[in-house]
Amino acid sequence: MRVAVQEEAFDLGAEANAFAAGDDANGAIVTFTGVVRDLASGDLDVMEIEHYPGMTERALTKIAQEAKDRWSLGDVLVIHRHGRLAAGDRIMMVATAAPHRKDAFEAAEYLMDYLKSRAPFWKKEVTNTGAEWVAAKDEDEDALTRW
Amino acid sequence: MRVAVQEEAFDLGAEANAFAAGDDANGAIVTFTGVVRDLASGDLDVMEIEHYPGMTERALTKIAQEAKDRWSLGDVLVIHRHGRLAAGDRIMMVATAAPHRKDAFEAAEYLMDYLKSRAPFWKKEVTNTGAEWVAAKDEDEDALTRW
Amino acid sequence: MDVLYFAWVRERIGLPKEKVDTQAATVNDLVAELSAREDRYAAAFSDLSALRVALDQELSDFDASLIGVREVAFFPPMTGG
Amino acid sequence: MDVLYFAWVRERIGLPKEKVDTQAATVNDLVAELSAREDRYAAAFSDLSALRVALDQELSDFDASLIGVREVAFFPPMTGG
Repeated sequence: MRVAVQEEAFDLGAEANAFAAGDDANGAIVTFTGVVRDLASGDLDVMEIEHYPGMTERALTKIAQEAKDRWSLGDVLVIHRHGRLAAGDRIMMVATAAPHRKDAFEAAEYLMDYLKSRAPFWKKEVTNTGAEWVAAKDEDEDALTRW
Repeated sequence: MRVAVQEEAFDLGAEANAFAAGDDANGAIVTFTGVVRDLASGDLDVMEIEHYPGMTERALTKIAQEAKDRWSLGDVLVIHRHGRLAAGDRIMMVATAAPHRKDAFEAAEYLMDYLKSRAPFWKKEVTNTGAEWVAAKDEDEDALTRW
Repeated sequence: MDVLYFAWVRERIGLPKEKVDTQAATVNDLVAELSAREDRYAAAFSDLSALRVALDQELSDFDASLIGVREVAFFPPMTGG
Repeated sequence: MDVLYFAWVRERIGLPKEKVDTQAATVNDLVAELSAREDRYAAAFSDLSALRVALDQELSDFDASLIGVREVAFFPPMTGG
């Protein structure tokens, strides 16, 4: 299990290959990667991601551990960036390895749902007309009721 | 959308990076990778995968197209190998790119569920005591009722 | 008509593909015709619930018509992924 | 006690962190104390349903006790991922 909170970019392919190179008892590997979307208006200059150093690592580790306790998983990876990102940049990724695909998929979705609403990150969109904090979506909070 | 049926190994990391390099309207990228598991007994020599050339490509393309029709997806990738594989080798991968994570996850699970039971591949496990065709699991057929 | 066999069906019948001259109207008729030929066919087709059939590379059913069909394939349930 | 602010709470109050000497028994008491200080606090805390609180880096509630707590953080709902 690895949790990384970092400003630097990460290489999705290198991370996926390294993660999948583990234990051959795991027949199923799922990755989820979040990418900074350009706004509908197409004028996103930068996405700023603020976080709460200390609590962030603690919250992500707790979420990853809960996933490991709940599903039969061989391994879990969580990487989340903070700082300034541009459209197309990769914000974060999670990966799960499991003997069976259902566990790998469910655990990855669980990680994402909790990470969205329970890890202390805040996004701000900076455009040529100003800067705005991204509002939390009710649907993200509602997603937790599934688990 | 790309569907590949091939004997050669594929590079998960390179495929994931190339796939994720597309359109920045897609905020969510999901990959699933299937790995040849070693048997509990630990004596798998080789996994042989037979397929039905012609029908395989057709079936995978149909499944991928159905996923695109059903969810809001930017892109879909399906790669499936045939021939002889060893424990730890990557058998197949699917990838989905979507504006929203729910679509990317659901479509990837749909692809996997249909690919398991509707694409003409057959696995045979060769061990030091003989060779045996892998039996289809009821749970794989049952998984289709979800969709 | 081309008839193809895959996985253990291929092994039990002993060949991957053959040309069959038949007037069979449905897949079931073709199965009966082949099973009457030799024991290895009868053995392969003894439990149709363990088999799947594709007509011209599309999954189909044993009661489907063979009119216009050029390629029939018999195989066990698929185990890809 | 260290009090931290993040995102628009930080911007509205105008600082990321401060030391607060307080006898407040609960988070709600602390919020009332801070809000009474200056308008910028009152503005930031005007709608608690739009805020979250963490005590010693664990998510908590506004009616939680502050006994033994060294670090309180206020922030809007999280938007990671």
